[in-house]
Amino acid sequence: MKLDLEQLRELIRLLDEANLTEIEVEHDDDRIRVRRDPAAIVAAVPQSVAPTAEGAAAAAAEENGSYVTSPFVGTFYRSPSPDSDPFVEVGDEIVVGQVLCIVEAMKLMNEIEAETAGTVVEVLVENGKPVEYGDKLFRIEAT
Amino acid sequence: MKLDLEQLRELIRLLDEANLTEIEVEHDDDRIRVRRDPAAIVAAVPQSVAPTAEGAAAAAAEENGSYVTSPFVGTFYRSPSPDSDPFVEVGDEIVVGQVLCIVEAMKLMNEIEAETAGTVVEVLVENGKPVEYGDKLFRIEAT
Amino acid sequence: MFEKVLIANRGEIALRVIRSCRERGLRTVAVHSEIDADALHTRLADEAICIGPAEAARSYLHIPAIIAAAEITGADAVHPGYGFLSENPEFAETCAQCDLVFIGPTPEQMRQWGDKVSARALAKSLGLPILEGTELLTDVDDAVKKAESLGFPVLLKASGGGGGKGMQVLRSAEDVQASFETARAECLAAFGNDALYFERFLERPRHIEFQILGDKYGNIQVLGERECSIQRRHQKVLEEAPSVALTDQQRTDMSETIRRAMSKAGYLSAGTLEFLVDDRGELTFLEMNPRIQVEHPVTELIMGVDLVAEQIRIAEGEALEVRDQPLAPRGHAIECRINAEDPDTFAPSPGVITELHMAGGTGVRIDSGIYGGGRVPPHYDPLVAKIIVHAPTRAQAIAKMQRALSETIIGGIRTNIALHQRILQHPAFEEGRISTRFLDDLRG
Amino acid sequence: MFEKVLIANRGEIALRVIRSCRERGLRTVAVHSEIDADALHTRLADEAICIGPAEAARSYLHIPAIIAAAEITGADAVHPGYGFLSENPEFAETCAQCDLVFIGPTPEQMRQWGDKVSARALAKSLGLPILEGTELLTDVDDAVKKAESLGFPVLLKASGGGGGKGMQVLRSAEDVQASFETARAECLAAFGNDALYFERFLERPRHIEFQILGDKYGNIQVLGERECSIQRRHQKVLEEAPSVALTDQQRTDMSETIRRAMSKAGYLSAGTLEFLVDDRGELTFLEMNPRIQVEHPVTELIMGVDLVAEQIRIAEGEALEVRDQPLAPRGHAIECRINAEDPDTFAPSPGVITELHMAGGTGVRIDSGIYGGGRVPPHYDPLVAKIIVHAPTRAQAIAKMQRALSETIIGGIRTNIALHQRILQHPAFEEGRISTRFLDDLRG
Repeated sequence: MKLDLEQLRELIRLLDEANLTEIEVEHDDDRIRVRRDPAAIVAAVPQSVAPTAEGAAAAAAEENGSYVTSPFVGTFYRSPSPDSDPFVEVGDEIVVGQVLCIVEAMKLMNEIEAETAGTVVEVLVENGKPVEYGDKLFRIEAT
Repeated sequence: MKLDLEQLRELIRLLDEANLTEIEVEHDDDRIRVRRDPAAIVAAVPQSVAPTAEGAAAAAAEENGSYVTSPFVGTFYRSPSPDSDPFVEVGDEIVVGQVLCIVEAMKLMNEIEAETAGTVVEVLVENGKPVEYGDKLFRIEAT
Repeated sequence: MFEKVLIANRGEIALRVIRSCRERGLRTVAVHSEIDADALHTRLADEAICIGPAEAARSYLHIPAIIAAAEITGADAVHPGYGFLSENPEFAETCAQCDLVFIGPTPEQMRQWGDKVSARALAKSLGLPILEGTELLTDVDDAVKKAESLGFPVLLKASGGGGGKGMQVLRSAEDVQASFETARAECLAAFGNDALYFERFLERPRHIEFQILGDKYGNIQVLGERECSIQRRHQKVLEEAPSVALTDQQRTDMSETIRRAMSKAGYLSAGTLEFLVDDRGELTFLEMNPRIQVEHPVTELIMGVDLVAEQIRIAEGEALEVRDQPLAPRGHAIECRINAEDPDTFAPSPGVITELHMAGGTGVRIDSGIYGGGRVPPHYDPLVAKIIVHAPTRAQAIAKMQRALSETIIGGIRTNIALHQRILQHPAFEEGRISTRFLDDLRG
Repeated sequence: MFEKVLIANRGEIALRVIRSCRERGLRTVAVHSEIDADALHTRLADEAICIGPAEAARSYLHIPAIIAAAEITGADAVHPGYGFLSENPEFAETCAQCDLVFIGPTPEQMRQWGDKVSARALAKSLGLPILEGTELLTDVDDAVKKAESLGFPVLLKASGGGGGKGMQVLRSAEDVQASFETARAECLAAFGNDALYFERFLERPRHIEFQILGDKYGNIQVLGERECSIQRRHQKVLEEAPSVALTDQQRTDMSETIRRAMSKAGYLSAGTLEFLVDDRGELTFLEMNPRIQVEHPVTELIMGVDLVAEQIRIAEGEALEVRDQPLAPRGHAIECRINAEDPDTFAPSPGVITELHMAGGTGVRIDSGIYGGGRVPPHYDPLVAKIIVHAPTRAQAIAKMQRALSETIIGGIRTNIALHQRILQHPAFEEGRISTRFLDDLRG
């Protein structure tokens, strides 16, 4: 079975935004259902990301990965200087506040720090490449 | 599986507008269901068009009547001449081929005949008024 | 002055006519088929009458329904647009019988110019240069003899045809023998008329046409030419004005020749004289279109006239302004016809318009028949919009059209925008080296 | 010549700038907030960079993000549009420090003209007619004294204000005493600056502005005036050019006065000098806007210029064409600003555009920032499109605009089209009898 996580995430987002209890989509032999306990819906929760029950199971795969996104437009650097080692490599355990990379803008080297602890499981941008606001830089798995 | 999010959003919008708890659509091999906890729906839903008994009754009446529509653009006359009686009145039993009215176009008097038998339950256009192609002229109830 | 004009058409041209009516303070009546109940012309006219089902034969081509719509709405004039009933003399006659002013030429003029052989003879008698051609062909032997005396290659044409239908290039006596009878039978089936004739065939001609206006008092205005060589199967795709192929002297001379000829003919309303231009730059009369044309906006932009408003004024009995010398063109204009079609296969592409952004900004004019959220039905012409640009020079007009196409978003259907982009960036187009074979060469 | 221009704006003006760049063969970079990921400028530029979240303070107003976007895309110039950072001298300076050409005036000029009191003083020293006014007010007693010597009614204005914010009409010494301290506090809170002064208050003035262009070589072109009296809360709603209030002699004289003044000032790029016109037809300088204005298209249509292209040419170092006498206006142009707002309450009306048909046809120009199927976010200016018409006479332009509005379909949001229709059919508007109080009178 091929699981399209991005699509599933879209559905969960929609469930949240529209304050629904269930969305079910069937197409050919595929079927997706996202459900939530009605009691879990609070009155004013825009963009709540509190998946429960079945939703939680579906989103589970996602849940143990989170992304570090770029808070700046600029150029992405993995190391403090061309000759030095990268701040982090795939497989590294990281702690909150640890520097993960640099995003350079207007000649300023902005150090991007980890906001959660975990393991680096993916580096999503090549060294020296430009990044936009919100671009995903690293995937971190909670430990 | 290709997910049409825009369509899904339309459905949710509809769910909101009509103050519903569930919409399910099935077509060929596709099926979509959107559900919401009834308790989550608050009174303050603007422009709610909640279907009521009256609405349902009106729609039901539609079901067991059929319409004679105008096959021409022109002017609708209920009688062959200004001084004569109408071809038909509400309550009349009619037979197939019976002349119901005249639609005049380009100085030609086109007689409109009944295609089904039944009882005239409504005359929908006033004598002497213009009609378009497809305009409903009479409502006929099958007997 | 009219009070209310019925527009016997749909799509962009119906809206085009509504515009000129509204700016003159005239009320408008749209007629529409059932499937066009939410079409743009239906929504935007002051009144709209449903005249029949989707099939054009039972709605837009159905004369009694259109006349009846005029009767019940009290319209006093009818504008036929292009296509549909615009060149149908019976329709024009029926309008007259029903006290409706037909905004266009007289039925007699439509007949004179509608038949291609009689149109050629008339043009010749009026002093217009004619492409060498023959009388009607009586049989296959006569055809071979006439083809040989004209000189191969020859173009076999149907007297009652149009839009390139029924035309064939024949390069030898054998070709004539092989094709004549089949062509005659096809022609009879297609046009109810098997009259055929030959014209000299030009391998890579340009197609250039002159816009004219005539009033009830015998005044004729010639409003310059349009270059319409970019065609696919004799359907124009992209037009421009003026043509780079004409010198100022040629333009002036030909305008005066046409003015004299059409004054003699007493032509009424808007019309277009089509010419072929051979490789020596000689113009020869091809045919006359007694109606407003799809590509009329390029003329409007460079001449500063509103041709539909002029048609209405003329039909109301006003006289054209008589000028000592013809209007001079100002700048350069290009029109791209945007069709709902697959850009590669040219198959029609109807559908619902899910996304829409028409080009805007300086020097861009849009004449469109669609709207975002609306539907392109499969029953009619695939032309959904025209993008027309106006700039001081041809190079600037090309740059502007490229810019305009680049910002056009039409979602939900496929369009030929990519084809226009290929044309505009082609070096031969940029240099003005074009002929009616340009698109075949581009794709070949 | 530039190669790539970054546009530090969104909506219709971003697209407007893309158009002129593209016609000149320049590549374009759009910057956009997260919510504008599918906005028209994002989709239509050659490159698009997300610079921050929806809040303008963290995206379109965030200088480092915009500069960084220029760096990573290799843009060599920045066009700021109007609003946002267009009049921010720090932004212009930062661009210069980062080797980016800011397409606009110098930071010094932005400072000189941005502060209203210094702008008045400068204008006076350059020989422009000035509305009588006072120096800055030191305290309430000083204010009363200065108001009395100027003569009631007076207009209390904030030196650092804009868009009419912080302005008050005071009709007596008691008014001054009652309002001064509160006004000062509000002013400090709003603009971080509590400098206040008085101007003579005109009851029913017209608002007229002159468009200028200046190059690096001291040449100034004055491109006629625009009539901008139709305002709601000091926000322009509908503009036209030329103004019926000026005689040809006045226009010529004032153009020459402005040309001399701004040549002396050495003004660079596009700018607008705003004037009030009293009931005797006297013009007095109000303020200078050192940027392209929303209503620039009416000038473009009657003068036949592309003001954004001129801004780019000037920034590239080209010289303006020096003419013996100023360009003469051709015809009449009107612009209607279409806002996403409730036509009665003026509350913003964001949403998804479910249906869309923008007016087209002869003499209609659309500068729009929306598309069918797109979204109008609630975070920004409600201006979604401008409909601009051009016709030989003012009466024809009014008829054309009425026709254009009548065919405009914008579904899914509410717009102020009905308000424009009420303005255009008002007898006082038709006769040209308007003032900045017109809309209050209309609604009153």
